[in-house]
This record gives sequence, C-alpha cells and structure tokens, in this order.
Amino acid sequence: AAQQTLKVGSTPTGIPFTFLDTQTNTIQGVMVDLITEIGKDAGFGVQVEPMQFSALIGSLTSNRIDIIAAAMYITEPRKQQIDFSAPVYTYGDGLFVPKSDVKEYASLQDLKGLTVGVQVGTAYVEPLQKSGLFPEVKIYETIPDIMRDVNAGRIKAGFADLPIVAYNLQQGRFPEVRLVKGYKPMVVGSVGIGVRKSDSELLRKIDASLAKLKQNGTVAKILTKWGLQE
Amino acid sequence: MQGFLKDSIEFLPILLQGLRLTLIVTAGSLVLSTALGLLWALMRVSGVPVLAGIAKTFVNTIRGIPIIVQLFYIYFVLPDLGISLTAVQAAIIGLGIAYSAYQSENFRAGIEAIDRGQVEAAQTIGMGWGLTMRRVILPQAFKIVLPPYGNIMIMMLKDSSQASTITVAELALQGKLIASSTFQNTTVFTLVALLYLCMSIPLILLVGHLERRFGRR
Amino acid sequence: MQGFLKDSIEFLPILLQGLRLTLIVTAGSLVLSTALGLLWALMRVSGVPVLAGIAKTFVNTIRGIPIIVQLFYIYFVLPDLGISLTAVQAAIIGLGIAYSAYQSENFRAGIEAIDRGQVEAAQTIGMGWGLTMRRVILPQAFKIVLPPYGNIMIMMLKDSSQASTITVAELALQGKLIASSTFQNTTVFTLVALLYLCMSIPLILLVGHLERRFGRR
Amino acid sequence: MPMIELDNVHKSFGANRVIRGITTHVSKGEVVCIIGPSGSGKSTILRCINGLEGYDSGSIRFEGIPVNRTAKSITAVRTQVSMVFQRFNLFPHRTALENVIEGPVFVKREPRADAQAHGRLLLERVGLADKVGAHPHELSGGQQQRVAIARALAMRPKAILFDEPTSALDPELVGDVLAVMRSLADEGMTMVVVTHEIGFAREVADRVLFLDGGVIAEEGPAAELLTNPRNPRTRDFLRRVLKPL
Amino acid sequence: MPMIELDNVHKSFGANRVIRGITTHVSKGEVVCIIGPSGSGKSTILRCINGLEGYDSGSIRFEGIPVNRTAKSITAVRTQVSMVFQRFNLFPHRTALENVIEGPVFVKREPRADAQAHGRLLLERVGLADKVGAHPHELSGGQQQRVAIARALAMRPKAILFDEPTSALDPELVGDVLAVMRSLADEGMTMVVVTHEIGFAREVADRVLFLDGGVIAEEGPAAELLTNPRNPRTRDFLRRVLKPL
Ligand SMILES: Nc1ncnc2c1ncn2[C@@H]1O[C@H](COP(=O)(O)OP(=O)(O)OP(=O)(O)O)[C@@H](O)[C@H]1O
Ligand SMILES: Nc1ncnc2c1ncn2[C@@H]1O[C@H](COP(=O)(O)OP(=O)(O)OP(=O)(O)O)[C@@H](O)[C@H]1O
Ligand SMILES: [Mg+2]
Ligand SMILES: [Mg+2]
Repeated sequence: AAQQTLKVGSTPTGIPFTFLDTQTNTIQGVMVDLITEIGKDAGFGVQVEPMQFSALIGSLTSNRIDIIAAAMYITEPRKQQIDFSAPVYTYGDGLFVPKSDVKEYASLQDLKGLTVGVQVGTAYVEPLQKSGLFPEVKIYETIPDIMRDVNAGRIKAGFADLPIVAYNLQQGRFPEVRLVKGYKPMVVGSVGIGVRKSDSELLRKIDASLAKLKQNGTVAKILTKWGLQE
Repeated sequence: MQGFLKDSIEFLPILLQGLRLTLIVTAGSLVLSTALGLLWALMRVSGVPVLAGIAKTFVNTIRGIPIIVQLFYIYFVLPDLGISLTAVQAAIIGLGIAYSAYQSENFRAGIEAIDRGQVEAAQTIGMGWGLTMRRVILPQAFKIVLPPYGNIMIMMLKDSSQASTITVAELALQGKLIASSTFQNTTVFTLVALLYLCMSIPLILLVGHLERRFGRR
Repeated sequence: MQGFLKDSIEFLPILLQGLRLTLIVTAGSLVLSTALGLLWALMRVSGVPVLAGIAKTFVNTIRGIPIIVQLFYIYFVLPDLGISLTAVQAAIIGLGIAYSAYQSENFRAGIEAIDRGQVEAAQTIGMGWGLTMRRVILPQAFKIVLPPYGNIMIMMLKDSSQASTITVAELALQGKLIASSTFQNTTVFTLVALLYLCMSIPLILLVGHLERRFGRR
Repeated sequence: MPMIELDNVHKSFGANRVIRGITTHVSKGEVVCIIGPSGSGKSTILRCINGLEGYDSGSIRFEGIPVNRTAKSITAVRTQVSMVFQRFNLFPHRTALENVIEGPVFVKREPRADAQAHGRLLLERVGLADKVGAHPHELSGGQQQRVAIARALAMRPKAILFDEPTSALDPELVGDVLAVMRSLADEGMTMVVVTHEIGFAREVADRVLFLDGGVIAEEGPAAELLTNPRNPRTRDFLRRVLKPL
Repeated sequence: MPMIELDNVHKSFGANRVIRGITTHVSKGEVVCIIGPSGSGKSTILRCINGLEGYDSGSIRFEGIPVNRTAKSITAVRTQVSMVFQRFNLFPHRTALENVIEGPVFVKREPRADAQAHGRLLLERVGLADKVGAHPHELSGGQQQRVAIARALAMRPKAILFDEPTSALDPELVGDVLAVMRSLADEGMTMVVVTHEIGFAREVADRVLFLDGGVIAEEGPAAELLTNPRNPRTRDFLRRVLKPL
C-alpha cells in the first residue's frame, strides 16, 4: 500500500529547532529530523509546511495540517485546543545583554527598572509583564529584531528561547551581544509534537515511536547533531 | 556589500518562489474585487433605495475592518461553518472582498462624474437603465476610472503581503522565513523592498500613462 | 456566547490600552502625511521641472514599497546611521512618509480640478504664484480634497496596525498577545475587528457628510 | 385630436413652484416656439413632455397616451418624441454615425446595415456627409448640434422638442442649425422650440408662447405676438432681447 | 505715445499658427472692438496683451514697457491692465465685495477699510449695491459679470480688456452688462472689447478690428466698417451674425 503522507506545520522560529536552510531551500532542524524519524518508524511520510507561529494551531484545528512540529511549549491553554506527545526537549528562556554590560544577572530582580524586549507569541511575555519590575516590556516579531535593539541600546536586555540564542551567538552573529551565563530561566517548558484532539490514533503512534527513538538513542543523536544536550 | 551580494544570490531564488504567489494572489483578488466593486457601484447608483442601502452598508462595514482581520475570519473561522478554503483561495477572497469596497467607491465616482446630459440623451432615444449604463455611461466612466484603478492595483500588490498571516507563502512570508532563519534582516528586507518596487514600477508607469491619456481633457 | 462575553470583559481593558497608541500613531502620522503631502503636491504643480521631478520620484518610490518594510528601515536600520528613534516616533514618521504619497496625489488632483480660469483671474489682478495658491486655489481645492481625505484617514487608522511589527503596542499587537497566550483567537479577533469598526464609523459618517456637503455641485 | 396636450400642469422643485398651471396643445405639423425670461420654466415644461421630469398634477398626453415617466409606456413616448438639447449631449465616445444609429440599433433593434444607410442619409441632409466618422470633439458646436438633430431624426419621431438649440453656439454658426430646423418645419415636422432667436420664431413658428413665472403669460400667432405683444411683460422682454443696448 | 502698442506679433500653439503678424495700437481713452469668426485668434491676442499667454515674436508694449510674462515687470502691467472674461471667473468662495477687494488688499496692499469703501462704491456703480454680501452662485450671470467688472475697476486700471463679456449670458441679461460697459467708455476708460454684439460695437467703439485667421483682415472706424465693410470676408461674417436665418 502507498505510504500515507501527513502535512506537518512548522515555523522557522530559528536554528536549531526549525529554520529555512537557504542553501537547500528546505525546512531543517531538530523538530524536522525528529518528525521524519517518527514517520519512518510509524509508517507515514511527512511534508513540512512553513507558516507563522500564530497560524499553527488554527491550521491544525481547521484540518489544513495534521501535525505541529515546532518549538511549541506544552502549556495548559494549548492543551485545551490540541493534544501533545510526550515531551521531546526541555529548555527555558535565555537572557542576553550588550557585551559592554559585564554584570552577571541571576534573576529578574537584578534587571529591575530596565527596559527589556521579548518575542511575541512566546511564553515569556506574560511573566515579564506581570512581574511589574520593568517600565516597559517591548514586544518583537523576531529574535534578530530584539538583538538589533540590544545592540542599538534601545533596550538593556532581551529574552528568548535559550537554545536559539545560544546557537546563533555561537555562530558569531551579533558579536556585540552576549548571553548571560548565570541567569536562571523564569519559565522552563517542554516542547512536544501537536496533533488534533480527534486524532488520538495518530497521537498513540507518535508517542510509541518517540519512546522507541528515545530508547535506541536516535533522539540523542539528533540533538547532538544540532548542538543540544539532553 | 560583498556579503550582501552573496546573501542575495542565495536568498533570491527563495524569494522568487514567494513572488509567484504574490502575483497569483494579487491577480486573483484584482479580478474578484473588480467584479464585486462594479456590482456594489451599480447597486449604489441603481436608484433602488434597498439595493443602494445594502451596498452602502456592506461597503462601509468592509472598509472599517483591517484586512488582516478579514483574512483571519475567512481562513480560520469559516471552517467552523463548514466552509474550508485553501490559504490561497482564502487570500484571494479576503483581499477581493476587502478591496471591492475601494473599487466600488472608485467606480461610483466615475459613473457620477458623467454629465447628467448623457443620461438624458440616452433616455430621449428610449434607452432604459441597463442600456444607458452599458452603452453610454460605463464606456465613458471607464476612462475616468482607469487612473485610480491603477493606484488600487499598486495598493493590492503591497497588501497581498498580508496573506502571509494566513500561511500563504508569498514574498513577505518567504522574507520573514529567511530572516528568522539567517538573522540577516537588513539584507532580506532590502531585497523584499526592491522586489516590491520592481513589481510596482511598471504599474506606476502604467498609471502615469493612463493619467496622461485619459485623466485630463 | 456566554463565554464570549466573559472573555470580552477580561480582554477589553488590555485592548483599550492598545487603542490609545493606535489613536496616537494615527493622529501623528495624519498630521505629518498631510504636511508632507501638501509639500509634494505644491512641488508637483509648481511649474519648476526640478522640483516636480524630485516630488514625483519620491512619491513613486514610496508608493512602491510596503509600509511594513519602510517601518523596518526607519526603526531598525536608521540606528546604524546614528539616528535612533523610539518605536512610536518611528511609526509616526514611517506611516507619515508612506501616506504622504497618497495625500500628495489627492491634493494634486484637488488643485488640478480647479478651473484654469481661476488662476487667470488671479493673475490678471496681479497675484503671483504663492498668493494665487494661498488665496484662490487652495481654499477651493480644500472642498474637493476633503472626501478622499476622509478615506485616507480610515485607511491610516487600519494601517496603523502595521506599527505592531516595530514593537508599538497598539491594538493589533495587544490582540496578538492575548491571542497567543489564551488561544481564544476568534474572540480576540472579533473584538479587535469591532474596535476598529467603532473607530471607523465616525470617520465614515464624516466622509459621507463631507461628500454630501462638498462633493457634488 | 391634438398630438400633444397639456392640461393644467403643475410642477415644483421643493418649495420652488416652477410650473403653475400650463394648458396648451400642439397639433400635428405645428411649430410652436416658447420664449420667456431665464427661470420661467421653459426647459422644465419641455422636459415634462417627454418624461425627463415628472410633474405634480394636471395631465400631459401624447397622441392620447398619458405621459408617465414611471410607466412602461414612457419608452414608446420617448421613441416618438425626440429631444435636442442646448448642450448637444452627443455621446463623446462614438462617431457621428454611431451617435445617430445608437437608438435605431439598440432601442428599436433595426438591422445595423439599414440603420447605417438611414443614418448616412440623415447626416447628409444636415450637411455633414463628410463628417460621418468624426468624433464629437472633432466637430464645431454647430456641427455637433446638427449631428444631434440627425440623431433625433433617426428615431423617425412624430415630434421633436428643441431646448435652446443655438444658445451654446458661436454666433456665426447659428445660421446653419436654424436652416436645418427650418427645413424640418417646412417638411411638416411637429416641433416645440424653446429659443431666444426671435427672428427664427417670427419666420418659422405657427404659434408662440410667452412663459413668465411658470405660466403662459401670452400666446398667439408668431407674427402677431412678436410684433404687437399685448402683455407689457412680453413687450419688455422682447425689447431687452432685441435691443440689448 | 499710444497706451498699448502691438508690433508684428506672432504666436503659435504647436504647429497651429494662431496669430500671424498683428500690428496695431490703442490710444488712451480709445474703445477698440475686435470681431471675427471663432478660432480667428481674438482671445489669444487679448491674452497676450496682459501676459496670460506669451508670444513668439514681435513686440507688445504697455505705456512703453515691454509685456513679458516671465519678467517681474508683468505684475505692474497686470495691475494696470485688467481683464474681464467670458465666463466671469469670479472666486466662488468669496462674496461679491471680497472678490472686488481681493486685488487691492492682497496685491496692492491697500488698507482693508479703504478697499472696502471703494469696493462698495464700485458695486453700487454697476448696480449691485444690494448684492455686496452675495456669493457668486447666488447671482445671475449678468450680475456675476458686473461684479467681475467691479473687480477689474478696483485695481484702478488704465485699461480694461473684455473677452466676449456677454456671450455666456441669457439674452435678456446682456443689456445690463453692456450698459455698464458703455458708461465706462463714456467716462474715458481705455477699452479693448472682443464681442459679437455688433450693435454695441457700432454705438460705442471708436475703432473696430476684424480678425480672420490670425491677421487683421480689416480695420476702421466702427460706423464705417460695420455698415460698409470693404473686405468680402467681413461682409460675409457680418451677414451671418446679423441675420442668422
Ligand atoms: N433639477 C432641478 N432642481 C431644482 N430646481 C430646478 C431644477 N431644474 C430647474 N429648476 C428651477 O426651476 C426654475 C425653472 O427652470 P427652467 O430650467 O425650466 O427655466 P428656463 O425657463 O429653461 O430658464 P433658462 O432660460 O435659464 O434655461 C428655475 O428657478 C430653476 O432654478
Ligand atoms: N491653450 C491653447 N493650446 C492650443 N491651442 C489653442 C490654445 N488656445 C487657443 N488655441 C487655438 O488657437 C486658435 C485661436 O483661438 P482663440 O481662442 O484665440 O480664438 P477666438 O477668436 O477667441 O475664438 P472664439 O470666438 O471661439 O473665442 C484656435 O484654433 C484654438 O484652438
Ligand atoms: Mg432652459
Ligand atoms: Mg475667444
């Protein structure tokens, strides 16, 4: 029988999770490798479709895609809309500041009174706004926009997904920005693969395959390939 | 500069893919908005109060809601009512409806600019409303309507970028994808701006030509 | 429905915060675009080829580039050249410049609609170019220009939502924030649409009034 | 039976009572000229006759059919009563011949070839055989007005209404148009002509109406009314128009 | 020295040679009427005199000053040579009085009160004392044209150019405007009048020019040229205008 091909919605939040490889013009990254391996194991092919983060859940619930494989945290409100697989990878927010600022911030309290920036759609917006520590929390569309403004001095610090920030700074982009090593994330979450609530059969298959791949080291191999540790 | 060129060569093929969809969405919604706009305009000038009222209400409502919100409804909310469209279909319909309001105002202005004497001359040779429109008013309104029509085309071309919010992988979305993957925002946005400009320039020249040709008397 | 109401009560205060910035950005860019647009229009009709050429090139370039890209440049790229603006400043300047192109075309159309005889009458009583504009042409063009000016206001109101891309926390951005944290997309977008509609309706009524008042003769 | 009958016609624009009870009739073959000061309602009464305006009370009949601009019968009236306007109102996007055949082809559904043959004949008759393919903007005012007359004739009307057909013309072009109108009158066309050309009225009209303030202030045979007006207002009006200085 | 001198003036619009060598002069206090068929260049030559159009060759002088529309001196010429247009060209957004004082106050910088007093006087003189506060759309054509004449007079000009000042008027309103013009002539105003009112030319003009094809085809004292034209084209033109039918 012809292998079933499922549509996978993803969003290029950035290297290493998912991104557009401009050399090959394909979506690459941890989540793509992972869903491809899962598909191999569970017996379905995948076709990755890029879209804006904010369109992912709507596209899934309106049957335009079958799977979300993106750097999407498993959260309560999201779980009311869709189902998630077991956690794939766990991480939190990273804090970055201009290189000229050598202070070692450990928590939000140390940043009190500064203007900070954060990416729209991430889980970090609400805690920052609710903390009441900052005169202004600026909301950005993309991480590079935040880094530009840290560079330009419009904001004193930025928050974004740690692995993405780490990877990009490691690659030598934005040399004037540094990651604060000692900072403890305010939110730690796990990303998972999302499916429609009505698709419990698919979810079962994905979870089974995911467990198997964790067991046999495939997951670890993928993570290492993209410079992440378990 | 060196880097800009290298990056451009790498990014352009991806952006050009998006350009194809930009053109499809623009062309599709242009056709739809023209047809719908003409319908509203004819209803407005029909002299039938009910029709005029419906058209007016519709046009005003549409004009008051940002396109992005209209697109969202058509793509994400209509499926709840059992109408599920592809992203490109939804973009064409959404932009088409949104712009039909502008088209309608443009057509109406063109129709109303025709001298009353033309209608009267048509009536005295026994023409009814339909014949008067078809043979006398619309052919003349055409010339008046053309220059602003060109401007609407330019606006649509640019506003097609809003289709990116409902997953249409057109130029702007491709640009965003590259930007967030490579962090080369400046390069990407410059390229995107240049590509839009390249598509607009023929249109702008066309409008200028039309204005010289028809605008003055 | 019950849920919608409950959510609305929760979301509205947050959205209203954004509405304040929407109004500030719209008003600011309206003033700027009007001033600049008038400048371009006067350059276009000045009869001095160099001035007319500069204004034309500027207007056409601006018209060809999506607003979102212009905003990006002004906010994110200008600091590289040592000009660092706040987000609201950048939004007002970006939208103001982008819309000055539309304003200019509108003003020019209004000026050119005034009968040549008016200019000649002014000349025969010895008026120079400036006096003719100020005392004879502009006061008359004003009435012609008003109805389309109202339409531009409505468009600006909606396009101020694009300021969200450069961190201005206006209505559309507040909407996105709520939507991405609560996933009540339908409710949020409906509220956002209604709020825009509420702001547009007085403008639409105003335009209708102006058209009745000045549009016809 | 008279061809056109007006019986106590009234018409207001808002509070402005423009026609205040006009009763008259026009027989087949008759040429009636209407004169009167600006605003006296001359155009309005003409426009009521072929239903371009409605009227408030009284009745207007054409060959016994009531003229009612909202009834279906209005098309029949309009194809039989043509109108020529002060400002010509030619269709600017069509040539002279196309202007002339527009009604026959699209309203009366005559075969195009027949309509064209007839149209050429009519253009020749108004002295424009060589302007068949010209667009209105390529024609002088006098030529445009003659095309407009040909367009009216193409409907093979039983009567033609003229609303100041020469007022918008350069003085030296007036003669050509008046000559065409006179030849129509000579051939027995029923005509109602609003005009300030007193000379034309005197020579061509069977009857003249002097309108003032929406009523017929004086009415009579052309020679008599124009030479010896009885009403002082008619006299004053004629003096002003004939001897402006 | 004549007030206005034209010496071999030529003017083309593109390939259309509209004025082909016109030489004449107008003395202080003289009234010159220009007649001629449509398109003969009557308006163009008038517009050249106060610099609304440029000319290609030859010279035009006003009191010895060359008329050059691109030179600064043109303002001085224009404040001394007023013009009255066929279509009135009143400023529609201003009242009659405001139209009249616009030039004195904003160009000549007279105190507003003085200009107003003078303006009222002028409006009274053209018979519109009761229309001081009316806007142009509230006035009849004849009244508008009289306001336009008052506006021209308000500049205290040395000469006034009239371009068919009564052609756009209803026939019964022509007389009032001509009467005002005659009274100006009687008081010694220098006037150049393009007109089709042959009666006015005959009674008021000192001299008449017949323009045809951009040249002066005939020129002479009014009584003589209008009664016994020597040029057959003048004769033909006069016949068409005076006896249209
Ligand atoms: N469509 C209209 N709406 C309102 N008032 C009108 C309309 N048409 C004409 N009138 C008014 O009706 C009156 C008579 O107008 P009408 O055009 O019949 O006069 P007229 O005798 O033809 O004058 P003229 O010689 O200036 O053409 C005028 O006071 C005019 O203002
Ligand atoms: N601005 C212009 N551009 C091009 N051609 C023009 C312009 N003004 C006038 N003409 C042409 O110049 C010629 C003479 O025009 P002008 O207006 O001087 O004639 P006129 O004698 O005043 O005629 P009329 O009695 O119709 O007013 C005409 O052929 C006209 O088409
Ligand atoms: Mg009339
Ligand atoms: Mg002229």
